[in-house]
Amino acid sequence: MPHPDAISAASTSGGALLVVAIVLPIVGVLLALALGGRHAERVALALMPTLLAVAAAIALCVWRTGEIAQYVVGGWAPPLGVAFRADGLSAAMALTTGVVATAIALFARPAFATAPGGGETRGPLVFWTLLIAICGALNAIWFGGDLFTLYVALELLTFGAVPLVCLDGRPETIAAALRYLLFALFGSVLYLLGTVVLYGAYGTLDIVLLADRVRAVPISWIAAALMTAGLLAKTALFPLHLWLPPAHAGAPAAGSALLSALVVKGSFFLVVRLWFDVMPGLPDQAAAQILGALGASAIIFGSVLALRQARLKLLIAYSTVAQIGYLFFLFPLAPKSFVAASGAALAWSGVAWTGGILQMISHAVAKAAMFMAAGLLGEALGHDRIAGFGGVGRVLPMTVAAFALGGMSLMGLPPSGGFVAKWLLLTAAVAEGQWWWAVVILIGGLLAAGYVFRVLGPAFARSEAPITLRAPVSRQREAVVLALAVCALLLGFLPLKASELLEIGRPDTAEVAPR
Amino acid sequence: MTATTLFGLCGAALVGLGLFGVVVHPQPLRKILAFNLLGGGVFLLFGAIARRGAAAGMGADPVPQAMVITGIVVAFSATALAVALVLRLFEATGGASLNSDPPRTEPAAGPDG
Amino acid sequence: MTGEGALLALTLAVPLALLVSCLSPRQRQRAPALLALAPAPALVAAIACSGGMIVLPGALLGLTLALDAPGAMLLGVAALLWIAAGLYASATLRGAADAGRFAVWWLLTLTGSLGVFVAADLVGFYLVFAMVSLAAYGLVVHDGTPRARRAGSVYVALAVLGEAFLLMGFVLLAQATPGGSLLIRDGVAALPNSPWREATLALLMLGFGIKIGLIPFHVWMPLAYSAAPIPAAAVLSGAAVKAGVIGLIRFLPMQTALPDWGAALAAVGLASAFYGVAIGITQRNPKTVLAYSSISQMGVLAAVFGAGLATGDGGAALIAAFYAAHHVLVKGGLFLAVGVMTATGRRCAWQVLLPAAILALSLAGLPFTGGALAKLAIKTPLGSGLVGFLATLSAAGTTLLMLHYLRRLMTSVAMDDSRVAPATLALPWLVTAAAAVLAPWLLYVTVLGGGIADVLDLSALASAVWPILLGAVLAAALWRWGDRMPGLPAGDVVVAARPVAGLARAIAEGFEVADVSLRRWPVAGLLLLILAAGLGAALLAGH
Amino acid sequence: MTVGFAFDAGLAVLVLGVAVWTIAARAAFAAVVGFVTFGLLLALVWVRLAAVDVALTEAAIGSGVTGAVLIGAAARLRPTEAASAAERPGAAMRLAAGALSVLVALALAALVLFPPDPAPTLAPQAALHLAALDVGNPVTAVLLAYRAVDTLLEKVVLLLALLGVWSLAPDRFWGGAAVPAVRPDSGGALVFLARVLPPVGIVVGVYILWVGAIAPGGAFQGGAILAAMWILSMMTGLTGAPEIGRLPLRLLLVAGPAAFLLVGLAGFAVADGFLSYPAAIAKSLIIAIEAALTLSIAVILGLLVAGPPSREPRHRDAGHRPAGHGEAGR
Repeated sequence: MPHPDAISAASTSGGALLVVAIVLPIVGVLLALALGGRHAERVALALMPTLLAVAAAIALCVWRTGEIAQYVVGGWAPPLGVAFRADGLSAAMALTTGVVATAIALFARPAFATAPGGGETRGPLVFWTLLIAICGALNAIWFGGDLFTLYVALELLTFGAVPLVCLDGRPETIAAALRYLLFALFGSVLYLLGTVVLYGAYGTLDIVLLADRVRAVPISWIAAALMTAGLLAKTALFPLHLWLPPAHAGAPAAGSALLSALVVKGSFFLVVRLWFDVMPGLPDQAAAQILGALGASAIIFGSVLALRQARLKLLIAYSTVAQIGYLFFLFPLAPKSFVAASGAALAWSGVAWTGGILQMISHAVAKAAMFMAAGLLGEALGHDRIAGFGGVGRVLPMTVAAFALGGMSLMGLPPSGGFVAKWLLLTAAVAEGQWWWAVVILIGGLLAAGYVFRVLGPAFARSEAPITLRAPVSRQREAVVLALAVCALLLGFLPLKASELLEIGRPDTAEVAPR
Repeated sequence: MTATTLFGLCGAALVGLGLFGVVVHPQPLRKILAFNLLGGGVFLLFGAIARRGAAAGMGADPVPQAMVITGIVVAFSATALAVALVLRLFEATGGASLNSDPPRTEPAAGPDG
Repeated sequence: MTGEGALLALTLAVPLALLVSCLSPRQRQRAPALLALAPAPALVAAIACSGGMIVLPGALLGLTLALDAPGAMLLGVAALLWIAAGLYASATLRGAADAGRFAVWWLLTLTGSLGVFVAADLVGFYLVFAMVSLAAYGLVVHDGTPRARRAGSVYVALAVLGEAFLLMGFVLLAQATPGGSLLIRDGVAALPNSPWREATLALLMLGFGIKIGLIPFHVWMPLAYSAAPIPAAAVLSGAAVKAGVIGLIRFLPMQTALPDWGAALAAVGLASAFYGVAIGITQRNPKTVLAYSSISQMGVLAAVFGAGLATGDGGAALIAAFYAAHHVLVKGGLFLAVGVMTATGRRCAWQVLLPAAILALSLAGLPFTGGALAKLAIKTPLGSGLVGFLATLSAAGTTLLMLHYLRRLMTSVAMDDSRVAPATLALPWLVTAAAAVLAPWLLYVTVLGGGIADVLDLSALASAVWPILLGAVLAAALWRWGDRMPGLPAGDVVVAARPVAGLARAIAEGFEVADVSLRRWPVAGLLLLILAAGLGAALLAGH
Repeated sequence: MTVGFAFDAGLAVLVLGVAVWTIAARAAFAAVVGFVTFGLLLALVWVRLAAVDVALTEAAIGSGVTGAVLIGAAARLRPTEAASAAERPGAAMRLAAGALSVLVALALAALVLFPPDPAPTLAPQAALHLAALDVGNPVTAVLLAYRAVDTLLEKVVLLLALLGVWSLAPDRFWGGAAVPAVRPDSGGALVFLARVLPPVGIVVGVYILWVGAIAPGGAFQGGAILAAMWILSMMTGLTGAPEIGRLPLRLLLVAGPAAFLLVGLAGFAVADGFLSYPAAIAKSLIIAIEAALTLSIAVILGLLVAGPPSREPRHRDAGHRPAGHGEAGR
């Protein structure tokens, strides 16, 4: 976010769109709950593409003006009131949310259908309502301009995510959901504590105003440390990943996709906001190196554990643990030099910034496709043991191809978004002389190839015994998953201009990412 | 020392106490209790900040007060959901331990969505 | 867009279009019959284009295609081999249940294999290189036997490792290129002055060295080629492996003398050249023998690169491409010969054996064959010193290995004595064989600008003949006493990986144990507090 | 030392003492009793901090309704306590956790002891616009005008929590109602209270809601008191918990947030945009929203305490006609 002078206290022309993006899902939740039954599904299916369109409109608006879109709620200007803001990053995240959520909704339709004329059932009502709620919470996070509003949005996200984990009611998923909820609460409390400290010091929680007021004094550091630690717990950054594998593996496929692709990104996004917008240039290299080191450990540890899993969904979940690690290279790599006095121009590495954000987006798309592909495999075969996947590629070529394309992005093979992200991060690591991150990125790629191959190898092989499908697989659902996987692949073909969107709202000294 | 500082310190102590309970108590229900103490401490700190911000004829800055009210409601929602999960876990397994992991090797893919 | 540019684009577009059409199951069943069509634009482009260039605009990481003389030479012969092998594959696939799958992998590999010769930018090159390397996995494991799957695993592991080396090498190369250009040309021009020159060169050589099977990274080659179906083995050993060769051609800064790097590369190359022969003669499967021959031949090629790099001889690249072009067709032909032989009875076996023998000895440099030209051409960069002598000596080894191959080839003859290979198999093979003999002459005269007289020179003849005679003597000795030789497993030193794998497993198990304890609540809770305190301390300490 | 300060110091010691008891108590039930006491004491602290709105909320929700949820749970979970004790972390771990907790507390204490001067506050700005809203209570103004969007989002949080609790019901009970676990004798003191209190409570609740506009009080506090009456009568079996599939119930749940949202959206047409009120009717609108919210909050809180449905629906044809367990798909 820019210097406060750059932003007036008034709403910008496209600002009302931000309200639409946040209010529409709330309307959806109320409608789904009130009307119930089949209506919940209808509301969700109508809403997801609408939200995508709204996100596209916001992105277009931000893109056209090249500036942050802002909406001052109720006309009460911060610090008393609350503003929503969209920079290029928010717009890109909202677009990603729209695309992934729409795909998930289409995918989930048969699994959470309510029979026509039949009464309301538990699973569908809960799933559809929560899907809408999570989209609303995410939009509130992408566009929230006030740290306390963001706290409420973060809680909204958690409350939407937890029941998804234990939707099928198996005891182990209930334990996983409880663990998830409690650890997430732990994280929220620390975040809230940090915001309280910030308010006590600076008398506002508005991000733009804070950026101007925050000084390099211990009170800022205590707040930053508490908030960052809390958010890391919610992001499941190693070694705080205790809740993620059972939760993401236990949820129904559509839920897992939502959790792994989007929900963990919400809290990560707030870490980015905190470090780059609330306290731009303030945190120093030592803390950034800690975050980078945790990210590196996550990559190695998560990947090795993914290699060891016997169940596909756990493998994918541990792969999420690993892929989250890459995001944290943003902190040591993006700011080129840490300038202590705020207000001084912050040298900025657009390469690492674009790389890190692209990693976030491409992982979201690829991981959603992979979890949904795993869900189709699980339904078709009646199990998700990797050892029992021999030859399944011949029976369900589209599903396995979707998994493979998602895997390509994780491995960082061209032309996937994952490749471009890795390329940019490697470039930044070399340019900054921090080659140790480059080594980890490469090893991570090798290990990712290993765990993706562990699934694909047998799947493409000829099976000893003929495969009998427990249930037929819907072509339409396979097509949805494949389409999303192709999106992950084609992210690398995004026009050069698209990366400029991510830079909107960054400091002026930004260099544009190279071709 | 003023009463405000006193209650602020009380809040800080409650935060420490709550953190300790959250980390070491094995029973989920006791963790939930500790969370509420922790939350109480955080709110109290905020209350002290609000009290220090007394101005314009108000006894305390109203903005933090409103945030604390919102926070209390959110904390209650979390407590209700967490307790419901604990009770459901108890019904399903006869226990309430957080240390049970899903089986790593055996499939448990039920009717999957 | 120029006509040449369009042709270059078609080189990739046609196989890609065929691939996309395979999304429809019905089209997928039809695809195997069309395999030979896919490389056709590449052949035309190789003949018609000289120095054409096209930039496909707009992508975040742009794509540029261009064709230079070494690229055109290799593209042409590779396309020829892909066409011939495609015809062969179409014939063998007719009616097979999983023909469609095979076609998909084939087309993917083909796109990558032809793409590496025309890609002119780093990212584009990396993309097609990854395609040819990874898609080949599907061809290797096509038979679905445990042996094939193991071969596939070893192959893909090394291929991915090579990719990682290259990725880092490319990033370093791009980082040292002024002006943010991603063209390979610009990157290599700036490489000699790059602050990361040594690291870049090491990574590039490792990456491409894996691809061309330099020891000790050669282990995948025997496993993969013997596991792959005949037409696949032909294109993998003939065309696909040249991705590594074109990589060395494009990326080594041959204009600058780098004696240390050159000497190292030459040493590894020569070691591979002899190592391939030594292990190859212990093998019984003719496909495995051919794989070891590839290791040996690629070693000679590496020696050529090394010698060129040591002296800064820019001409070495074109000569290496010529040598490689000959190898494309000969090795393809020899693999197809194995297939044709299995479909031929004892009575007609000589009809297969005779052309195969010509091809085999061409590899050793038999006078008047294309191989003699190839050996002659590399004499210039190799020089007359020790490197040159050893390279010439390796021709004796090649003779030995090829005679061994011919002997093993005879054992794969069909049971039915009177069987004659169908024309659909024999014809593509004969075309390849004929091209292997003729194409080098054409290229030698037109591209390298050599004269026929060079070949007929008496001293040239003599120096071509003596290694062959020596090889023949050794072969006779091998046949006399060969049964005392130990039978080494294909892939030889791959067994040495077992303890390493054991160690890796132990480490991974350690990680699992750690994970269980890290994921216990009190531990994780404590870690969260430690993290908060640590971050706070780091932030405080920083100011 | 003044009397007031002595009282405050005693209060602080008491709060901390009860908190320590809550953490240290051996039995969970005792700890919960400690916690409820803690909540009530904390409400007193809030009064001393000149935050009566917070005090009311803390007493009603933080202590009251939360306590109701926890006490029931503690009673039911008693059999698991012995097994859990075995999972107690070792001494080293407890020591480390203690040290780090103390460290965090000390850091916060340092911030309390050395606060920025002058203390930042938004009170003057909040006061500036009170007249325009015609709302006497600044906290209400913050909750429903300045930061109304937080309140709106937080209502959705409540709804989601309820949906989350419901989602834990077995499929066959979907659309059914919660059955209270303990039902005291019909002659007990609790039942007497349950018969006598509700009329009084409802009056108090509505009053608290009403004064919220000018004096401490408001939707949460009023809603919580209404909910408490309802919970009391549900716990004693005087009224059954409602079936969750009923359309009227669902409408009641969303009525408050929906009204809030509608007024907010109407702002686009009649005022300065989302969640802005026309000056002339600002107060009436805020009271109307509060009234609707109070009702919804009361229902949500009551249902949250009641827990997930634990019996099958009786009237298959009413409301959303939930499917019976035979046809329940999942």
